[in-house]
Amino acid sequence: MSAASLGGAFRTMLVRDLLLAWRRRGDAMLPVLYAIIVATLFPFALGPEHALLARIAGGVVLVTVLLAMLLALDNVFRGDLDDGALEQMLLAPQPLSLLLAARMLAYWLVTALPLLLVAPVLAYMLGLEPAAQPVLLLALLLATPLLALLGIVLTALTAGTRRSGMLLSLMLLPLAVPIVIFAAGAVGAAQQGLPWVAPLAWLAAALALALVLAPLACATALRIALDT
Amino acid sequence: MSAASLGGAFRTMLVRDLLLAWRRRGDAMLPVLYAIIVATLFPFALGPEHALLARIAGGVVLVTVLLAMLLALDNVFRGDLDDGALEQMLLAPQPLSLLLAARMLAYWLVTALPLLLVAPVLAYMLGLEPAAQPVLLLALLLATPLLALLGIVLTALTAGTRRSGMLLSLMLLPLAVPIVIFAAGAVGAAQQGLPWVAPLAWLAAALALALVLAPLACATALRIALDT
Amino acid sequence: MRSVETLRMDKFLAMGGFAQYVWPAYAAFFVILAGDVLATVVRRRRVLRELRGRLARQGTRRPRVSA
Amino acid sequence: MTPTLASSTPPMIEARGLGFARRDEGVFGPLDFALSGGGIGLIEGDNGSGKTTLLRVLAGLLRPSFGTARVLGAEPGSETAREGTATMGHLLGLKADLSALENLRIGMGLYGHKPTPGPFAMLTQVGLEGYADEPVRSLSAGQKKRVALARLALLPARLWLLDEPYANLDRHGINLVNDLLTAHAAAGGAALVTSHGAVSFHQGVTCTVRLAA
Amino acid sequence: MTPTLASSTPPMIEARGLGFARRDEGVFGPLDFALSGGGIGLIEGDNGSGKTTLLRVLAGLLRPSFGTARVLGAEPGSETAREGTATMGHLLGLKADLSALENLRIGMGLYGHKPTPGPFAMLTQVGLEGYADEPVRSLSAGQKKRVALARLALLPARLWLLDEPYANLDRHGINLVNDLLTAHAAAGGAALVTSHGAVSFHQGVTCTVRLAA
Amino acid sequence: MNAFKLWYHKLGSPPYFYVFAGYIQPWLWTIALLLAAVGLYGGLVLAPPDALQGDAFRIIFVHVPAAWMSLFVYGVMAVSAFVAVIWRPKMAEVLAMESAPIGAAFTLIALITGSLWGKPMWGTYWTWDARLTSELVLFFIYLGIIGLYHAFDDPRQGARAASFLAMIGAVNLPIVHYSVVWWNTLHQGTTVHYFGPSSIAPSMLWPLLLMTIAAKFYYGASLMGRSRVALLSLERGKDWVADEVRGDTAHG
Ligand code: HEM
Ligand SMILES: Nc1ncnc2c1ncn2[C@@H]1O[C@H](COP(=O)(O)OP(=O)(O)OP(=O)(O)O)[C@@H](O)[C@H]1O
Ligand SMILES: Nc1ncnc2c1ncn2[C@@H]1O[C@H](COP(=O)(O)OP(=O)(O)OP(=O)(O)O)[C@@H](O)[C@H]1O
Ligand SMILES: [Mg+2]
Ligand SMILES: [Mg+2]
Repeated sequence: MSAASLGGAFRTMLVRDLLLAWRRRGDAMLPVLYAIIVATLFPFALGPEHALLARIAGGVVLVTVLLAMLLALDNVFRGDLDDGALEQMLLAPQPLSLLLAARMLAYWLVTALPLLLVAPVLAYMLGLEPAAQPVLLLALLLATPLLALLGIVLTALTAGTRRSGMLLSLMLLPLAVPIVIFAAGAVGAAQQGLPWVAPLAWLAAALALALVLAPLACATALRIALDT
Repeated sequence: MSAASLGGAFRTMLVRDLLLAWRRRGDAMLPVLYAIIVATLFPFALGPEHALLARIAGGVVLVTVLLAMLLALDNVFRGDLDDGALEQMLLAPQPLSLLLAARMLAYWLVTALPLLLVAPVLAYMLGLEPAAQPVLLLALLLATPLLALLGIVLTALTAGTRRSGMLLSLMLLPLAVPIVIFAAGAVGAAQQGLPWVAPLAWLAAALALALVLAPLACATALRIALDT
Repeated sequence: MRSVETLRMDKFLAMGGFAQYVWPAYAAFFVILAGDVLATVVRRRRVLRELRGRLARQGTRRPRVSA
Repeated sequence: MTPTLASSTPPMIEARGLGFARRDEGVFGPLDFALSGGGIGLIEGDNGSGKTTLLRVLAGLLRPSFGTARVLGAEPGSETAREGTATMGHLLGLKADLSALENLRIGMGLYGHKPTPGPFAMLTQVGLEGYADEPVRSLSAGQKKRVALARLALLPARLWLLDEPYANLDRHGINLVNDLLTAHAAAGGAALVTSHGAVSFHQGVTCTVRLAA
Repeated sequence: MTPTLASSTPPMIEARGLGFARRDEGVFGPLDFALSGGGIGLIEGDNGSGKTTLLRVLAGLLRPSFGTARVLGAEPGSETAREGTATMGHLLGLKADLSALENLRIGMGLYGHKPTPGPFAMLTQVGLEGYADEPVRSLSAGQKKRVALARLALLPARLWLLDEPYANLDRHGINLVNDLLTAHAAAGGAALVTSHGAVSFHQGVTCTVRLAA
Repeated sequence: MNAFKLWYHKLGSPPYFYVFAGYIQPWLWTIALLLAAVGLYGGLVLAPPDALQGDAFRIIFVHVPAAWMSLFVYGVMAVSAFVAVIWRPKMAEVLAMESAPIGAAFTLIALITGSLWGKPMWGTYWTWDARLTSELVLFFIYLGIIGLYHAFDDPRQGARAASFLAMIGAVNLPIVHYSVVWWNTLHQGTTVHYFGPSSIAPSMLWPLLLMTIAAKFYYGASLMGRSRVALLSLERGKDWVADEVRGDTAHG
């Protein structure tokens, strides 16, 4: 397997996924809209008290982004499984982990990147202090790829099943707890004017590890789930 | 079409849906688990401060239950569409609205009822005042069937498109805003010791109307979506 | 007129005023573990019933492999 | 198209100048044909010639773009038409999680019908003895098709619309379809069947609709 | 089963006592057969006899329960085996939202291969001239099958595993499959094809595996 | 070493394990029940009320064994899950998957008894304390594993997938535990330290130890029973199962 053909396969997958997302660009916009709407629901459910909203703004934005990413996760392999494209990927000569790495990158680009763009707006609307805003963005920048990597590994595990995204939430959310805690910890510290670098450093370390391990774990998970 | 055969078809559909839910009883548990997990995420994201959590408990439980129901909505027609069973329903001699009414009842029984059972537990864990608890339950008892009816009509509209549940959230959430406002209004009033009957009365009236209209609207929506 | 034993029993059951916490805790412990055992028993029955049915209709299906 | 009128009973399907177009691009038609009770009609045509589309129009799932169609004397898709029609398409409409028997019961329940041969006996008839309690998910492609055929035979429908009923079936299965069709026609029913000509029904075809790609 | 050894070149597929069981319930086997370059093998059997299962085992999607299989001299599913094998199953693996041409390009990209006839010419060859930019979603059942056949012919695979390649195809399509198979065998490739016997490949079959239901 | 290897391979064979499990199960049950009976008598009757907590402390005899078991069972499950994923022996899959519901049951017991103890001690059934919260997360992880297992049609495939999840969860558990601890200190406030390094009175200690050991034996007994049923269903095509079923029918 030459390096050129490896690169070619990676590019093929990435282009394919981005093309599919583009053909369904309405769908690609939806996590963002979902996040906006959920974040808007909170003032309705809690009443428009400003101090309260500002206090919970960071946390609400984090949870909202997490849930929006979760919703889109369900479809990462669903389509390819239903039409047999996943089988073709398994049977292709390229290493599966390489193809999956392309899949992960595409997922992050399509789902998380737009969320990162609206997150500051949502935080502003809920009244997060300006000082905490860059920290929130930084936290999301580290937390979203981590969630994407972890989430896709778990989605791969459920690929053989016909379950809804619910099972996925059940599996992902306990594993996402540390991510949420560290991200929220950084934002909370910034809100109170305390140092906030330490929790983000933890997230960065975890991300570095996940970048290496997740494609391999994902390939293993997929082969287990599809019994090959 | 005799009344007996109408009743028979309604029963067939209801039994079918409950049977399918039973075969996938793990799945039927999932909205509950999802709600529990999302509710647990909030303390992680906001910190374990008791007073803050108690203040937002009612709203969080409402939003959480709404999101859990929303996730399950995605599958209401998905399966039947993919395997052609929906087409068979459309082609059956019984009125479609009757079959859909059975579908709605089954959906509420399978999805919302378990949520109603855990909602008080979640509210307690988040520290909602005991006085507001029965009001929350009552509000949910009225809001969940309303959401179910509304949600299924919208799901029917999106049935023809192969879109993810996202489009659905986008359409449902604005419609759910009034429901959330009234339900949250009642709970908030109870938390502050104010009278809380009026908003619930509005919900009850809306529910009565929806019970009559939703099956008909749903049948129309489905026929529009599938172009028949 | 209550005997000494009954009084002692009442006292034991009262758990120094904490009965409403102590006994449910013990009940939870034993009921959940009993549920675990019961689930196994029920499942064993079901599996055996299924296996018996399978054995009975084996003639109509393809032969079993013994490897 | 070759319009062929079979017998003198009022036709179960009657198409006059029937055609369908997607975005004003013609798929098939205009077609004129009629099919009466006791007759079997074939829809022949190459891949992409519009066979599936025609059946969906007759079932009432698509609206004709021009011309008219009457099914059992009514609009396609109206209650009268639906009551007397049973359809089998590319998608079989079986629930994968339910057993073969449960699937048949549901089909009958939707038509409010309790036939005398009964679903269990019917499964034996289509060659699925011993599979009654198996979830449909774990059946092979041809076995699923047989379950759908069993359901078809159980419904109280006078008119059958069948899209490629022979696909995925082995030789016995093909004979089974032919037997079912013959019996249905003998009982006064009618059926419209798509086929590629490679395998198809040959005895007593009363009407052939040929579509050009 | 009828073991038939074709020529003297090392076999592309070799099965020894190969069998598969689900939850210890036998599906097929034990089978012994070999298929060499230039040969076409048929897997025959009734519905539910395990044809699809056998192909999935050889592709490396399922693990054999007993016996051994070698594909291109390696484990089924190993990189060597995957590199030289192309598979077409009940599910075609086409993305409905992408055009026929884009689908072919993806298939080639996954094998890191740029053949000379080119995807566009190949679409013409399978009878889909003018459909290159059509999204696969809006093709008919047989047209989709043809796209999958085009992809198959474009891949640099010496071994083809085809599950019911004739299903949904019209007469021209059936000839097309036969022509593709003949050309592939003439170029030294081998193919294993499932069939119900109603329609199948007849010229120069070098090996027939018969499965009993 | 050879004896061990032989033993390992024998136990790895389902029919042998089935017989072995059937043989030791009654013994495990007997020991568990005896120890529990003595432990309960010691804990509920003999031990004097606690100076601070009164009789409420007696919840310790069910709470702590259950809490410890919730972690212990996860450990056992994770080890067999690891073996199941790497070497794929059927017995490891069975042991991992049958451990999960038992572990979940113990976790649920720890949660319920803990909150019942919390009400008289802290005035509330639930607070977002580090240990409580991480135990709740553990419960979710168990449920995820069980849910994934049942999501598959083929139980062996489900077992391998769920085993993989159990391995991921095992890595995550300490992270959750410590992150939750840090989380509490990040937002300082309501953190109270309930679990001092208490020098526990001997009259409390021995019943607690007995209950703890009884719980371990219960786990063994339940695991054997569950594994036997799982093996029957997994090996349904094998002759030994047919013999077993026939024998069972003959017995009644
Ligand atoms: C829902 C509430 C509670 C939960 C989920 C819970 C959970 C746990 C867990 C997981 C452990 C084992 C920790 C380990 O070994 O590392 C434990 C041990 C223990 N718990 Fe609880 N607990 C709860 C409430 C309480 C309360 C209210 C008390 C007493 C005031 C208590 C007293 C103890 C003691 C004494 C131990 C053993 C000491 C030790 O191992 O350090 N727990 N609990
Ligand atoms: N959903 C759709 N959207 C747009 N065009 C479609 C759609 N479905 C089918 N077509 C087109 O309409 C024509 C007729 O399709 P149809 O499925 O009716 O063919 P068919 O005769 O059933 O073919 P086959 O033998 O391959 O099943 C084809 O050219 C196809 O490309
Ligand atoms: N996912 C599954 N789970 C359990 N059993 C299955 C599954 N798939 C197939 N089977 C069973 O295995 C046997 C062989 O199935 P297979 O799909 O290989 O048959 P086939 O020869 O391809 O049949 P067909 O001609 O109908 O496609 C059948 O009896 C079927 O019931
Ligand atoms: Mg067609
Ligand atoms: Mg097959």
